Amino acid sequence: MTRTSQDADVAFIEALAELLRANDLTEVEVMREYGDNDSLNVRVSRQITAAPVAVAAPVAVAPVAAAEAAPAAAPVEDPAQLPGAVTSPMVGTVYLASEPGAPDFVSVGDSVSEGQTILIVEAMKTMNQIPAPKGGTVKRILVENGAPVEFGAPLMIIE
Amino acid sequence: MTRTSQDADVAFIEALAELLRANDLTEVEVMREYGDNDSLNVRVSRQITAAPVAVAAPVAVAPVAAAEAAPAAAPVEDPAQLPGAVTSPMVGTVYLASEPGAPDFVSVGDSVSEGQTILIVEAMKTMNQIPAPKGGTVKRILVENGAPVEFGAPLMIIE
Amino acid sequence: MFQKILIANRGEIALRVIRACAEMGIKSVAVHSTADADAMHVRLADESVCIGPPSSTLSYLSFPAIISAAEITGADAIHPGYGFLSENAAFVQIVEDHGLSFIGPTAEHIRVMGDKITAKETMKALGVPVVPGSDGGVPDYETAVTVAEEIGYPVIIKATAGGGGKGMKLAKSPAELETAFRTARAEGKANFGNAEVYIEKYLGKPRHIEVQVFGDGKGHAVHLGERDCSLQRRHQKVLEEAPGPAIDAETRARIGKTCAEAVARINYIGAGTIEFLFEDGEFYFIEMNTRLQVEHPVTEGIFGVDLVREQIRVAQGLPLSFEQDDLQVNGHSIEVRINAEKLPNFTPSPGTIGMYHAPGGLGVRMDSALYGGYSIPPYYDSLIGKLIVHGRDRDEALSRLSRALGEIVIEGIDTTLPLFDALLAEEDILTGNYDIHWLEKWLAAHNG
Amino acid sequence: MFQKILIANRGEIALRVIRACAEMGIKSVAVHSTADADAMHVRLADESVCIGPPSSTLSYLSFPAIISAAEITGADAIHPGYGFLSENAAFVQIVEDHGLSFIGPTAEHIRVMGDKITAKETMKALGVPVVPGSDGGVPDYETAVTVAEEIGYPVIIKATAGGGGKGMKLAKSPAELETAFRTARAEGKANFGNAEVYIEKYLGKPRHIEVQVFGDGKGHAVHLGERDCSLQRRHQKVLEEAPGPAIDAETRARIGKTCAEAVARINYIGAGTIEFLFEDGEFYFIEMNTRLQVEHPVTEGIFGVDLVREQIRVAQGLPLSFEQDDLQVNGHSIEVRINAEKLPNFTPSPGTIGMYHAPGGLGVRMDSALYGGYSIPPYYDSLIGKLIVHGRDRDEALSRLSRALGEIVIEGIDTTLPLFDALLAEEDILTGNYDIHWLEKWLAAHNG
Repeated sequence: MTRTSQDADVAFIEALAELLRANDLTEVEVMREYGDNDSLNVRVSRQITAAPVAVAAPVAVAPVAAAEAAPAAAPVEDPAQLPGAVTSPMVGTVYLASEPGAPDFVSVGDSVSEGQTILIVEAMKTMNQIPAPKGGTVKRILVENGAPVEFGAPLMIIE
Repeated sequence: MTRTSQDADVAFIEALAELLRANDLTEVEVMREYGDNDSLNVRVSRQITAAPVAVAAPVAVAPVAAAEAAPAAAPVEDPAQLPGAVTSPMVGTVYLASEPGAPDFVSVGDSVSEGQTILIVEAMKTMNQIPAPKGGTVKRILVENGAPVEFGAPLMIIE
Repeated sequence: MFQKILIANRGEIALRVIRACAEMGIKSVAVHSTADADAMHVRLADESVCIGPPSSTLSYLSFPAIISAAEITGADAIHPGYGFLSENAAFVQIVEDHGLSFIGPTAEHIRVMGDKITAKETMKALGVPVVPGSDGGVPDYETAVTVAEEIGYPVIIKATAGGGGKGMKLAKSPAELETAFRTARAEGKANFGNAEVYIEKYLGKPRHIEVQVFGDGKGHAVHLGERDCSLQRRHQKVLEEAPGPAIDAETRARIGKTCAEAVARINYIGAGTIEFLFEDGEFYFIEMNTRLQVEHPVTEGIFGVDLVREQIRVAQGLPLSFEQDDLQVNGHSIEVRINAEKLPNFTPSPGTIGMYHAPGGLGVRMDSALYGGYSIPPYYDSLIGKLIVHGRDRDEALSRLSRALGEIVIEGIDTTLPLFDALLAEEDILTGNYDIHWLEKWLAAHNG
Repeated sequence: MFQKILIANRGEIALRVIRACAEMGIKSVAVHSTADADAMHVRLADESVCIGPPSSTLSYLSFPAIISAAEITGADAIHPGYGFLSENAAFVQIVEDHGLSFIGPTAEHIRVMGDKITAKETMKALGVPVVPGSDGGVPDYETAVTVAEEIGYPVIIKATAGGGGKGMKLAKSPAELETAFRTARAEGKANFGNAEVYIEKYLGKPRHIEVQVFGDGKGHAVHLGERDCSLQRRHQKVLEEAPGPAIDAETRARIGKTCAEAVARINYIGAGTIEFLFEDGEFYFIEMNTRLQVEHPVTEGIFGVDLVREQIRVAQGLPLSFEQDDLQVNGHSIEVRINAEKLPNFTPSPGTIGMYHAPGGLGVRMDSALYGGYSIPPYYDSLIGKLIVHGRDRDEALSRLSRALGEIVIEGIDTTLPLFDALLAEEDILTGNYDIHWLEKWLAAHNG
């Protein structure tokens, strides 16, 4: 490993910094191994001041997508904050179909209408049908069949 | 590890600092291993102030004087911080004269020369003569005869 | 044996139970509303589940939310803390119907003690002293004379249909009885259309003394002495101590034995508190709380035992870890309740804590879910901490309380801490000379 | 009676003494260097005096600075804490010459116990067991055989002029004695020019057991049992507990009585600790500390008394507030020392504290001068806090320690806290099976 790699490092960190600024992030942490005895750990953070910062919700989608592509990057996605998120109105267990073997209520890509049952949350042996809060297309299903969910947990993205 | 690599390190850190400033960051942390016994950990941080406020030190004297005139006002004067302050080198009791009835060593307005006794601090029955640290004029005497003083307490202002 | 306990509560009592679980090697599950996502009990539990929005009805009081949380986390048992669902018989039934253990008494015991009249009848039948009275209407003055003689003066004559102080007349001596009897009847008739009255022993300056009992559910029970909780404001306890300044060892043994035997006879399981008014050496049953009390730490202080650990033990069918003879009073303990309230009117004062600094050193225990930077949500009880001190005797405990109060820092909100500094300057507090009216009178005199 | 006490110390022990003063209604004066202007002891004392620059020599160790501070504040007495001037006979003399009281033993007792040889001779004469040995040079092998028989094997032969392990030979049995004796003589001759050797009992795996004594200066003294402080790193205690896992009630009573009688006979006044090596049921005197120990809280934990309060009492000529029979062991206490040090090398780690959160709840005591935002100066000892837990038995205390460790938050610096989590995973620690070499060996094995 040569010292000249420092230039590469600086360029790398600079890229991260620009990425931060451009995306209005607060922190990026990178742990990079280039091979034996050759590794780089970087944490870049940025204080977002109280100064008026126009943060339109849709803009946030871009860095989130980026974060998915590079799982090592820092800020964890919170799908509950995404537009179109349907969150669980209760704590319980999710069922995507009305009974074992039956087809799922909805699949990604389906069009749904407002009030249509999209899944079931079971709480205290009661099957609670969860309706779509609005019509749209199922973009993502964020829970697996049989998974436990908390109150407020994101279930689906319908846009 | 050679000394010459320090230049590289400094350049590297300087680059980080510029990067911080250019990108309005608050902190960069780098842990870099270049191989056996060759590693570099750097954390560069930068405080982002609320708004640019020009505070020149001498300006602070004016509000202090104002504070004296209006005792209810906030920042308490610390005479030990004034230029020309002579502070107590020990905890003890101050005597302004060599014995009761004798004239005071110095009075406000007197010219004193470096090393001249300006007062006594008694500690454990020992009379410690305190010399003027430099020549000048006695501007203020900040302690009363017989008063207890802490280490570092301001005794006089000699300018 | 329990592997995992869900705590259906929040704040300092949730923390209290989590601590006992941790010391017993049992995993803990915190449940929380969205308003409590950053709460200390969430941070310190092994797992946490968000169970609903801020409203208690939809979170900490929601049966389905709590049962579901227990089911999805695989908890074996639920500890209810105090308040919320701790004395809800229907909840206990549902917990058990779902194959989970409830850490507390049976639904039946909660039901019996939750009804004041049934509770009093049950306790009386079990030999626990109740306020002596006519046991129903007194038809005429002659009967009133007989009943009053039996009870002993002073007595109070109350309209059966009465309330709010109307139709209540005091007779301090036989000479006052006739006037009191006839006036109470007249007021009852005039105000409630019913002249029937009953007679009870009148208590002028009682203390609130409560006896801690513990049953194993198998006919065995012990008592852990008493607490004096007379210092109350609007029926809210403010400062509690054990042992009671007015109770001697013989009295403690006597009432303790009565209470332990009573709960043993009904196979009571877990912690319970039998509350009494106490005057002139006699106890008069008020009610029984079938749960852990807020002020349980003063009892822990003088007996050196962990009451939550015992609750968990007996809920698993284990015996108590001590016998009556193991329980010897050791010194004196005092608890003060620190509320997020602004004096002098005790106005709720939620908000964000700046610095929080707990008192330390010998004989000082702090039970609090506060931490620096924590935001106290406005939705729940204002109790934010309990300072409990222990000393070899009451004077040492009082000195320690005063010293520890001087160390606490809770920045950013108003608290009831200054009240305790003021109380510790009162001769009556220093000598233990107070009754259930003392604090209200003192507050009226000092806030007027 | 003392009206005002100056505490010639800093950190948690200064706070400890300030707390005792506050509880006794005595005013406290903190002294501090310029580096400690923001320290907790300065904040909590009734008055404070800056006595010098950061260097201890010019502040906490300066006789004139401390005496002057006492004089200008009108203090009656000086409490030295531990370390600094606490065992300085000359300082005690000067305190008394200035008409002030020293809260501790007399200059003479400090002097006697400060010299290892005089201390050992004094203790031996007072009936305290010391390491048996030849009491001087052993001229020839025949004498060595006799002496070794008397002492009992194993024995160690040491060159009188030796040091650093040279000229030290172990004989585990009579068969090994001759070789050991001759080799030690030869090494003594070769290395130090002196062949003379002496013989002592060899202790292979001793524990460090110390007995807490308290004298009233009038020929009366009590003991407060023992502490096991065997877990040491470079002769620094790391974890202490009471009672000692290897000491039973009978052994405690026996060595305690011996120690109390010894200090009573010399009219010892105040707190003292007699340190022993303990092996195979026998005690061997090491030294006596004529002051409060860092680890005194574990003794306070099991006896429920305030040792600083007693120090202040006897310094005023009052009797102790308890008799020997009042002192019954109650449960088990463990203390861990939290140092501002970075593991694994225990590198000092001064700096600014971010958040500080103390553990709370039942049976947990925190003695610390930390607070959120405090800057630990680099000039002094690295001890920043002591966590002391109490339980009904050793297992309960260990569980509580583990639980409490999980609650402490000390941000901004490195501490020795992770060490204790690791120790609590060790079977030997859980069973109390350790000696004075255990921790060093464990650290070597885990840091290698």
